Amino acid sequence: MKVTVAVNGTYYTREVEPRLLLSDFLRHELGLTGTHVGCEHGVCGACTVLVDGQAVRSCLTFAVQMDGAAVTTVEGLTPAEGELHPLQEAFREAHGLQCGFCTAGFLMTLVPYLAEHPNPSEAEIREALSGNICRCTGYQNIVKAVQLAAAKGGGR
Amino acid sequence: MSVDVRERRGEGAEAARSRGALIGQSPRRLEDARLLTGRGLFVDDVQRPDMLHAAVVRSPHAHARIQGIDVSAALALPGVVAVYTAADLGHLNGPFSVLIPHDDLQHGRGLSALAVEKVRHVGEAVALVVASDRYIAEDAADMVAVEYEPLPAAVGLEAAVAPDAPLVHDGVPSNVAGHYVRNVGDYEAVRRQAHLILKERFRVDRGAASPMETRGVVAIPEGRGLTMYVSTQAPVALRAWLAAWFDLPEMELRLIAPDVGGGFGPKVMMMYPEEVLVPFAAMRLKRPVKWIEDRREHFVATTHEREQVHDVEVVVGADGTLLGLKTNFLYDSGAYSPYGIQIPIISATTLPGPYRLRNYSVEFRAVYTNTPTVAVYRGAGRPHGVFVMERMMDRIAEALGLAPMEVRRRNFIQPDQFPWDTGLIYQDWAPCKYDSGDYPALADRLERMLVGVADEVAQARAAGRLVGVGMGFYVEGAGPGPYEGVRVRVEPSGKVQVATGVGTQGQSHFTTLAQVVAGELGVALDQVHVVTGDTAAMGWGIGTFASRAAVLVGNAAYLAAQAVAEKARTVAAALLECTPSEVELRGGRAWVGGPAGAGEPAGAGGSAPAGARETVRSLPLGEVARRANPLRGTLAFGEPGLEATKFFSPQQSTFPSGAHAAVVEVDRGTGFAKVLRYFVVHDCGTMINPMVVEGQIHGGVAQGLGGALLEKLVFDEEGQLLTTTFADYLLPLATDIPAIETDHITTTSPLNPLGIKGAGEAGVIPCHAVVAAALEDALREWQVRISEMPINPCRIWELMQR
Amino acid sequence: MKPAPFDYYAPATMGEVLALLREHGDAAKLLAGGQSLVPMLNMRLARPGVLIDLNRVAGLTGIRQEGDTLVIGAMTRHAEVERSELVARLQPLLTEAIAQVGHIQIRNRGTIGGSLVHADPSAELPAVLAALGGSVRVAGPAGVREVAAEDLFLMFFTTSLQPDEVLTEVRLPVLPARTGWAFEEVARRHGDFAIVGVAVTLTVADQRATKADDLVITGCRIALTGVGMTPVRAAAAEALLVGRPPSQAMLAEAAAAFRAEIEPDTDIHATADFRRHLAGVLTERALGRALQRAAERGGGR
Amino acid sequence: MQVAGEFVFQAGRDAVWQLLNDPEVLGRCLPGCEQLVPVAEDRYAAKVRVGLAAVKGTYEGSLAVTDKQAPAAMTLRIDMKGTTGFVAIAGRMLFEAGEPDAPAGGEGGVASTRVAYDWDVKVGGPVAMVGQRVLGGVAKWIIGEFFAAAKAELAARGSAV
Repeated sequence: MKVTVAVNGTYYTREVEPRLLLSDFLRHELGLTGTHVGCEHGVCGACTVLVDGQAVRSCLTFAVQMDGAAVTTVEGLTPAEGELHPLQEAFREAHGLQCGFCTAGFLMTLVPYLAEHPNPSEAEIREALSGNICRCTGYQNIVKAVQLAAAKGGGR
Repeated sequence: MSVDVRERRGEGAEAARSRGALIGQSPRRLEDARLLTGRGLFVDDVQRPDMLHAAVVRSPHAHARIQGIDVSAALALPGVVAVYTAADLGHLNGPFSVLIPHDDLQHGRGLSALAVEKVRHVGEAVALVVASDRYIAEDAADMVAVEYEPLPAAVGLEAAVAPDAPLVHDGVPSNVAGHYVRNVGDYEAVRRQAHLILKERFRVDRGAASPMETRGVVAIPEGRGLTMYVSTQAPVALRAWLAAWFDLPEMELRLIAPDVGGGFGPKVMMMYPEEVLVPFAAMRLKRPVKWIEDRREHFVATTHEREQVHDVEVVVGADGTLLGLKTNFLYDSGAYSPYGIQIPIISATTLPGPYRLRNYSVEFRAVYTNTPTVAVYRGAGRPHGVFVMERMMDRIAEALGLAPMEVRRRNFIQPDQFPWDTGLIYQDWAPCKYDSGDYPALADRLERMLVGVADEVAQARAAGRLVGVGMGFYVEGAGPGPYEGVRVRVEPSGKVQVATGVGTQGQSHFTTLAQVVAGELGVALDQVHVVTGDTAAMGWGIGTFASRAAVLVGNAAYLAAQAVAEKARTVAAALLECTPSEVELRGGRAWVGGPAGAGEPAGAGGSAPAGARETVRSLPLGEVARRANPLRGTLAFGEPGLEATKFFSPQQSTFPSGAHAAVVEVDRGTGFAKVLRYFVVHDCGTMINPMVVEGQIHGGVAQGLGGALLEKLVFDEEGQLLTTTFADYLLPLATDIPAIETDHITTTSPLNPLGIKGAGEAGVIPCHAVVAAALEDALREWQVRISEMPINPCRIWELMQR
Repeated sequence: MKPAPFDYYAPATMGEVLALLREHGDAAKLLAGGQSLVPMLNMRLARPGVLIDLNRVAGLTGIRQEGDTLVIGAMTRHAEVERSELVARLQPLLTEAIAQVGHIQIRNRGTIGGSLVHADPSAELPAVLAALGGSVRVAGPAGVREVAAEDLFLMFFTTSLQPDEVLTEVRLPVLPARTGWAFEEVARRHGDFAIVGVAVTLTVADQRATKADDLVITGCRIALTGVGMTPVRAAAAEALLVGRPPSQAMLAEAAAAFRAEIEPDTDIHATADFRRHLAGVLTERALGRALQRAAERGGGR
Repeated sequence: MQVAGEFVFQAGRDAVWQLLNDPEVLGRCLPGCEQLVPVAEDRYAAKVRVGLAAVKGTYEGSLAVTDKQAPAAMTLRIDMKGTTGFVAIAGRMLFEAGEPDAPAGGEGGVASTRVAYDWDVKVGGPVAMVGQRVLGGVAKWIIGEFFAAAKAELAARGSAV
């Protein structure tokens, strides 16, 4: 089936099988390998991307369903190479990542969340992050990064 | 965080004293910009236009005889290129040798690439399908018809050693792979004069490391050989093994561990069947082949850890002195024993902890069961030993009416008793001899952190809440040999390349090794580029495990950087017409003349400083490197360029230590436990980057708390694994882990130049013990005994019904 | 973990959906938010030959009030329901319960209708529908019919909908005056399927106008998750409470009555006994909170 | 997993024994059974379609009755395999004649037979790996459905006599 998707502002048209997961479409058809796949059953959150501005799990979505949609991946957060989104900056500052595999999923969950909740409490941050699993950091520095980003004016 | 540096005279820690100005600082990580923007390279990110994709057909039975395999339907599916079974691999199928043999491993059994005749656990590989994409490969894998004759399965430690248990391997009586007995002192003698004898049975159940990235192998035929990308913790060792296995010259097999999305032990295991199957297929088909493990496979095809049952007895003096300890335990090896008896040896040797244990009797049996193979997972047997010892410390305290901390203090090895020889041989075949430490200081620090906690707890309890405190101490062997090496090279551009054979799974090597090298060479941190885990860049090395990277690679980097610095001073001295000792390396330049610190340039590689006196002269370090590599004439300075390769090989392991405490609350109605606060005091010797060390501790504690309260692999009686999703195997979420409060002391190791002791596993080690103690304290009105981990709300509630 | 092949249709109208269902019958599976279905597809436990995507069908979303009924289109996402002020005002039990469904990413994509027809006995929304005595509208070849909550859930993952029918909207009674509500659940981790959950509404009336404290329970509905093959109504406990003045002792009594009524199963996370115990504890807690809210809303609205 | 229980039929022991040894009855009563073909004495090739929500699977295999002690006891063995996994059931069924109901009007009461079953149910493969939360409940449900259908068969026979 033919599908046309705007990914990070660029339109892509591809012929795909209906069963192709959005995660595989982004990674293997478009070469946008910043989105990672951790469980393929919708628990770990590593594959989170934005679909029309909302954080969704790309492993639980088919590429064909995205016809006409706008998808944002971690590659779309940064205006140009060498620059960092304020949230990325905060992750770096707070040591909010170790192996970096889950990180894109956390960022993509947090971007819309911080836009909607500019001043979250620690408990609220932890709850917002509960759909993303990190096995390296124990979450402490991720929480710190979110607080840092929020203090500097949120995700934008 | 505060750092208390306690150095022992004449021992190690040169860098903490002198030149390595960057050691001990916490610069932001050099690898982050790449990883944050989706520009990392993980194994599944490796793409080639003509890549084929593999899927593995796995056994649904825990124990069965293979009566036949029909691959015809699968082969007929369009897009399928090949289907391989054991017969296709011939002698390449294995069985692979046992990685770490041992005299007490009487019946070692290695894995094979694909099962022959029998399958011995759910998930064992039976066939490999190669197709044009992974979707089709999975379609075809479904169509491989394997005829099984199910056999009774040996599941569960006690059941597997029962007289009538089914045998996992022919020729292994009672399923006992190995039997180990050691005695230090004379336990039986001390037992006869005991004031108090306490006994208990302890159990730690199965868990899994579950890195967020599963395993993966890519093999690309290139030239006459092969380039492989493997999500492994031991790339150089894997290359050596694979080259030998396939009879390839090592120079024709390049192995790269790219960014690895978490390892925590299982990714050091060798050989996994897929590490043989994928290159086999690629060479056969002369096309790149990729296999990425999916999460369901990961639960049954990647190694597990943690299952042990201990029968323990302690002998105690009237004053609470631990006079002797005896343990007899079973260790579940799973279906094979690629790692031999390393884990139970680590448990046996970790058990004594920070205490003066002079009469110690330990015996274990490593047992085969029809479950996935058990190998190392962060902590690797250490949590078990600590669980047993710390629980017994709490039991002694209770029996004698002493405070838990007081019993421990009465038994600590004292700061002037180092080196302390436990009388045992460690997993690295070297004496288990503690290098340095100050356990009373750990206790002091922990008590300081807990000031006020007693009042909080008392208030909560007065309000009817079930809140308790628990603590645990540990000493862990870390940083075992044999060696690691680092090559440091200053380019004419002034940039510094640092190459090491170990891979990285998030431990920040790109930053910490750069810190070590930048400090010695006087260059800015961002001028140092670290290459890890690529056999083409560095062909010597072992791997990243056992908290050894900072100890071994860190020191090797230090030695190599020192050698390069010395050469740079020699070359620069000739160019600047002075003696080498007059040359100072800083700011990316070699300086001579002027008082120390004069003419500090504004930035990295800065030009001659404003107002510099005539006598102050300098050269960019890159220029020195270029001049050390002449186009004509002869080499005036030994070998060309500014480059050195150095290895560090310790005589024995280091022994970091720590103390943890937790405040835990149990919901009176539901039995749900929540960790309210968590405290860590830690001593890993010199810290290269305290921010990174703390990150390691946070992550370790999260895994430890997960292992105590959430994570449990559950098998049914037939060996079916019932927890193969993240909805049933419960990794801790952000809502499950409290903020972790940390403090450090530093007793440097005398065993290496930088005084480092290793920190990778520290966080996880005492968590079982700490949580169990806190739960018992919280539930003191029921006088419960917690001797099994992990524990879930249902079990807590059951204990509360007594 | 990649799905087996299927044919995919993305119809734009309900007519097309029904025609496709007629054509493909049992081989077809409807795709709503996909947050439960797609994992099953990825694991190849589900292998439908045809997937009919409801995400482009017109007229299946939206939240509105129709007299005493709150009407929510089947394809309305959890997140929209969670944020809806109308829902919070008219049926706050749903607002409270839906916040416990999965995580942000799941709620952004999952739909209210999908959750109900999935009929997971541990899920929140079936219990809410049961507790509120709501209903669903179902479109089929013979037109539209309404199915009451008690007739909807048959057993694990099974509803009374026929293979050629589609759930189109969810209808919940507006919370009556002087009614309190509560949703309580315990799960191993935040966002996990509940081990046990309970949805409660409790209506009170002033017994004597002179003494505001003297209340009597005039209505009570309790439904639980995780203790049976479907959401389970606590009829005996409800009957015990109605017509009597509330007290903590009575709530405990009702919870005990409920404990005796159910026959939960054992799984790796909880034994049947523990579930029974939790059902009692949570019922008592939920009743307590609902009562407090009912009393606060004593003046009615 | 061990699934044990009992079910009481309002009929004599011989009638119940005959009922549960009739392959046609078994085929009709086993939920989702599409085929039950005799292949040998007390041995059948079976095909069962089991579906829960989207998780539908066809299982093929054998059903056998062994160790018969008519009309008191028999062993049932079912081995089925499908794309989503395999199921193996083995266990004893005991048929016990119950006390006739207390005579209501002087006549002898209705005979009853208690069928006690104790089955070892093994489930393996993908469905076991993810379905643990509901497997026990589903097994109980299937057994309940089976006996309910058998009871209906018995009632139908009774009225036909």
